[in-house]
Amino acid sequence: MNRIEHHPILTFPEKRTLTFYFDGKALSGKEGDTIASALHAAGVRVLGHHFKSHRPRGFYCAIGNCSSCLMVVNGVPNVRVCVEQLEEGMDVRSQNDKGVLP
Amino acid sequence: MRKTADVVIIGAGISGLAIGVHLAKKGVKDIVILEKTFPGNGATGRCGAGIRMQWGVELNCLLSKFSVEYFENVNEILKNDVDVEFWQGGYLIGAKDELEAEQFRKNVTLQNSLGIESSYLSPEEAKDMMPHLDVSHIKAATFCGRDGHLNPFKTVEAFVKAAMDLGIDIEKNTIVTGIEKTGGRVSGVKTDKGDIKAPIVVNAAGGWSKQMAELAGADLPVYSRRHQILVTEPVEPLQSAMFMGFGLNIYIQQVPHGPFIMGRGDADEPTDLRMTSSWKFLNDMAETVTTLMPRLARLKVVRQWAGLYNMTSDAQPIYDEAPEAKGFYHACGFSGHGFMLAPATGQLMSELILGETPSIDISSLGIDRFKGDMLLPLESSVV
Amino acid sequence: MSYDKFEQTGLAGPHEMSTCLPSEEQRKKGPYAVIECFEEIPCNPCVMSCTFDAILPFEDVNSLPLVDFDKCTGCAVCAGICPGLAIFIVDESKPGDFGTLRLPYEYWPLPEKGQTVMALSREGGDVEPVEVVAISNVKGARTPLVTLRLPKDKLQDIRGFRFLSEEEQAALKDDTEAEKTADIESLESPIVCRCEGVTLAEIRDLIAAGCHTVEEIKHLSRAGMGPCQGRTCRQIIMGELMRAGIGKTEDMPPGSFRPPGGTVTLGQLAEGGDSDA
Amino acid sequence: MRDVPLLIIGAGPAGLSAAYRAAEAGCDVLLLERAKKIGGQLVKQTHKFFGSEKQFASTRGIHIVDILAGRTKDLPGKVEILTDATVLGIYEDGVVTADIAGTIEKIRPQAVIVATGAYERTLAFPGNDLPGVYGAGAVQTLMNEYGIKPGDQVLMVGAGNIGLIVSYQLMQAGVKVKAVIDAADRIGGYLVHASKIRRAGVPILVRHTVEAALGDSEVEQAVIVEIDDEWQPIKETRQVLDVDVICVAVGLSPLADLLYQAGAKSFYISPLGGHVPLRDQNMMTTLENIYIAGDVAGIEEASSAMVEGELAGVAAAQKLGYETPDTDQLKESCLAELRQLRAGPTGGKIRTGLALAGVYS
Repeated sequence: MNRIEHHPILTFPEKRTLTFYFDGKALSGKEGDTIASALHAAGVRVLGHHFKSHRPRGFYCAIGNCSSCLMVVNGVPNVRVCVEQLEEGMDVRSQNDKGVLP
Repeated sequence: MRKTADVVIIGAGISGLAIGVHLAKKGVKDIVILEKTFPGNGATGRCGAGIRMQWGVELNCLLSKFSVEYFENVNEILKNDVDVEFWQGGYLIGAKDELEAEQFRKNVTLQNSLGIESSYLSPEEAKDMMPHLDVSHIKAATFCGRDGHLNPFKTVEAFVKAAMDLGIDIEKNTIVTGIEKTGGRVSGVKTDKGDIKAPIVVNAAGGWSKQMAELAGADLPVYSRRHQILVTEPVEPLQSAMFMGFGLNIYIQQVPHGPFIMGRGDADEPTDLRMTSSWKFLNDMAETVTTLMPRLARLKVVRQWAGLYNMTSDAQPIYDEAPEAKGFYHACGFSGHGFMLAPATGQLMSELILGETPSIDISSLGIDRFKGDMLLPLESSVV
Repeated sequence: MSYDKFEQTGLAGPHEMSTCLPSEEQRKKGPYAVIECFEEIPCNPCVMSCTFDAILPFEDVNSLPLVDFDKCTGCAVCAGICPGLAIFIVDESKPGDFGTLRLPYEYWPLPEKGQTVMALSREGGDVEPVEVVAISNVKGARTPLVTLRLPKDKLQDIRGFRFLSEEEQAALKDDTEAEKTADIESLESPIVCRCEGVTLAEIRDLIAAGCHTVEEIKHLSRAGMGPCQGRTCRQIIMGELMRAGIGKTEDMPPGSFRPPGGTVTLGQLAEGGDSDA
Repeated sequence: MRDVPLLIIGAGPAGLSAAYRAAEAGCDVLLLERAKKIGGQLVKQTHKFFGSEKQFASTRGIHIVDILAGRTKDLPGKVEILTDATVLGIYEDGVVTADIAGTIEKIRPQAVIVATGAYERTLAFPGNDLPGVYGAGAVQTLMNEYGIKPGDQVLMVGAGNIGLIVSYQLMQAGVKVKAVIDAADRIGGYLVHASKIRRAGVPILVRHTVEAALGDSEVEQAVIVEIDDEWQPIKETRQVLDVDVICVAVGLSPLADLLYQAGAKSFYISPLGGHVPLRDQNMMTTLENIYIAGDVAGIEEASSAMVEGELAGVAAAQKLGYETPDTDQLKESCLAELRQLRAGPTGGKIRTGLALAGVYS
């Protein structure tokens, strides 16, 4: 777990735990997380592979600018997970191609 | 920049480049192409780069057939290995109503008579070919599997390479400021980078061809209209053929790289050389496409942009020498089809300039047709 | 160009320190503030905060703070508000070999009174174990201040502390000496356009081939055509053009920016298509 | 189609300040923010601000958001703030389209203030796309918004204010910072920040660059090297650091996409971070009634962004006919504040940039 438990300036109030699925495996995140932050908290940084270079992909900007964090969420490809809110039961999958339209 | 040339071509779009390459292949030396920005930055780099042989008038069928065959062998012809991404997935053209379906029957008969293997399809047959198409909106369709589309940037690159290999000078970032005449004949071109003496000047300036003609004191009955287009995020292959509808007012293709490119026409678009974008186009385009292809509703738009159609009143090109200035040739008024006609344009214009017998009879594409009642039958198969 | 050592290291040296310390006489009368702020930046909370007018009035917001040590009481209000955490309160007025240092501390956890910690130099180097004698625990804008009991001769050398219980943190140079031979040259070319997977080598080849604008490079490489619309690659490409000696001027074109400026689906657009303009 | 007098794009320090001043003059404001909460980058700023009282010096950025938002209430003009609202385009007919919580809306404002901020620049080095190579903003977002550590061991690339501050924040979150490096031959950020992280034992290496990120699927190591006067690596000085995060803090560029699309003239002005829209004394661009404020007008500190926002807010409201007897005086005092903030040696870069842009007197 990579969550900050104590901080000299900030407080992170306890939030509801949300269960979601990453490539079929159940993981837990917190209410208020984005998909990317929940994955990071669970130690997942490789979000997929680029469709052309096949190199591993993680996010770079975390605020929806760089489009480096595209994943398949509930069957929809090319979702920018750094700005997509985590929801209970979400099915999140690595994207290694250009994405197949549902 | 050189001071004299045998031929100066204004515009390094696909038409100007093709004309230059064809002239050079026929042995013309000292060709200069003047380009105000860089090759392909005008309508060429902004178009859908589709090519189809399914037309409603004979001449267009013949011109585009020439071009399809050319692009099928483009690397051999241009003697380089640039991959122009010619994707021959065919064009599926949908008829909106009975009237259009009736016209399509005639079109297919005409096309088949010219050796173009197109076929007339029922909506159900169209559905088999393109499952994500809601065929309740079409009455019939036609299809030709040799039609397709190219990557316009790569096509320009291939022509630029060929032009340079043939010794043609392409002057980028050069603005034509005047056209010199001596005794009714063109004698040179003035630019912001210097002047060039030349007995032959070709106007291949696309959207700006009327302005270039004016510099030569020539009247050119064309006008430019903005057309808009959009591209989506890439997705895995879904659609092989270009889908098009005239009454439906759409063309939409998925390029080999994955994105969908789509456009539509709008009679309200400005005609003042503007290449800006409008929010209305996004709305209208989205409504049109999601009605016809509901599955694409989830597709994200990445960019919209615009280019200029250089229009004539019969929607067919002008290939001719200007009566007001001998040696000044027009290759313009392509009305949205300049890209696909470019190989034919190169061939025919080089023949016209060199006084050879044209490979295709283009006597009806002269500029005189706009003066009398010699206008061609209007091509209705346009978006 | 060469800079002061301070500007390269961030470490105040004898030259800087000579400008912010009181006289021998003044040191004896009570605690005082040492303001280690040696760069003119637009910032003035310290001077505004001092109720004793002990920090000389500023000419403008960029002025350097100077302490009138005759007026300074060492009350530490300024130390708690300084955004730069650059103010330390030193007290060497008591008899004996020891004095105190109050320093701003914004890490978790705070130490406890009486705890022994390792005193650190300005460079973060260990000096010696010392005792925490007081803590002001204020969350919010104010910064907690921790008071350390120090030998008088080290009062101007110690500016931090760490917990003794923590593992020794390996110094930079101890890291992986043996691996200095990493074969950089054989690595794949850096990615310039993440969306389209375009490499630096491809960009440099295009520039060498005569593509001298962002737009031309975009046409031929697809760099900038992806969903991010050039937000990652554009600056690198412009940098490469400048490195190649091409785009030095202020009017270097940035290439096109196309709407829409965010991701939006065709479905959303169609829904919102009320042509009521 | 929604008609509004003044549309402000971006609810960061500049946009919120602009909304306050415009509404104070009696102008109704629609303020659109792309993120799910307002404040822009302030929501990640756990450090106390510099500047003077007027720019909330000594208050932490995270607390300034509330102050700025609070000020926009109960004013003669009404400020409506919508979050999750991304502006898609400013079109030639004056219509602005926005994706507001998933719905496309069209807005017809009489004036627009673009306060969209900046985006992070990046660096080209082998392995620069490996997961674990993050922008400094991303690291801040993870830590300070979501309470998540980006990794355990960090190499910070860039010793400007952002690099120094984020290094400090990493340590506050309990993350080890192995080193801060910068290719320049001096520390670019405020030296008080540098001293602060030096005290915590973090080396700052100027004239150093990152040569590569190593690792199979994520960052495992970073290769750094000293560079010579020609900015070429001195190979003997190569070091390999065991890190799992390479944090890139090499500066920001104005996020001016909307303005280019709308056709605003701009210049490439390196000291301001890249292409910057031209503007007049009132922060109006070359497009009638379209204003800018904050980092989109040139990269500076949040303190000047707030003052620029106020100036743009007053000026735009005035242009639309919302004026008070104090209006001209208020504009003057904003200009005076800006001059003050940029007067010192650290403002030199900004002054140079603004002079190139022809807007500083």
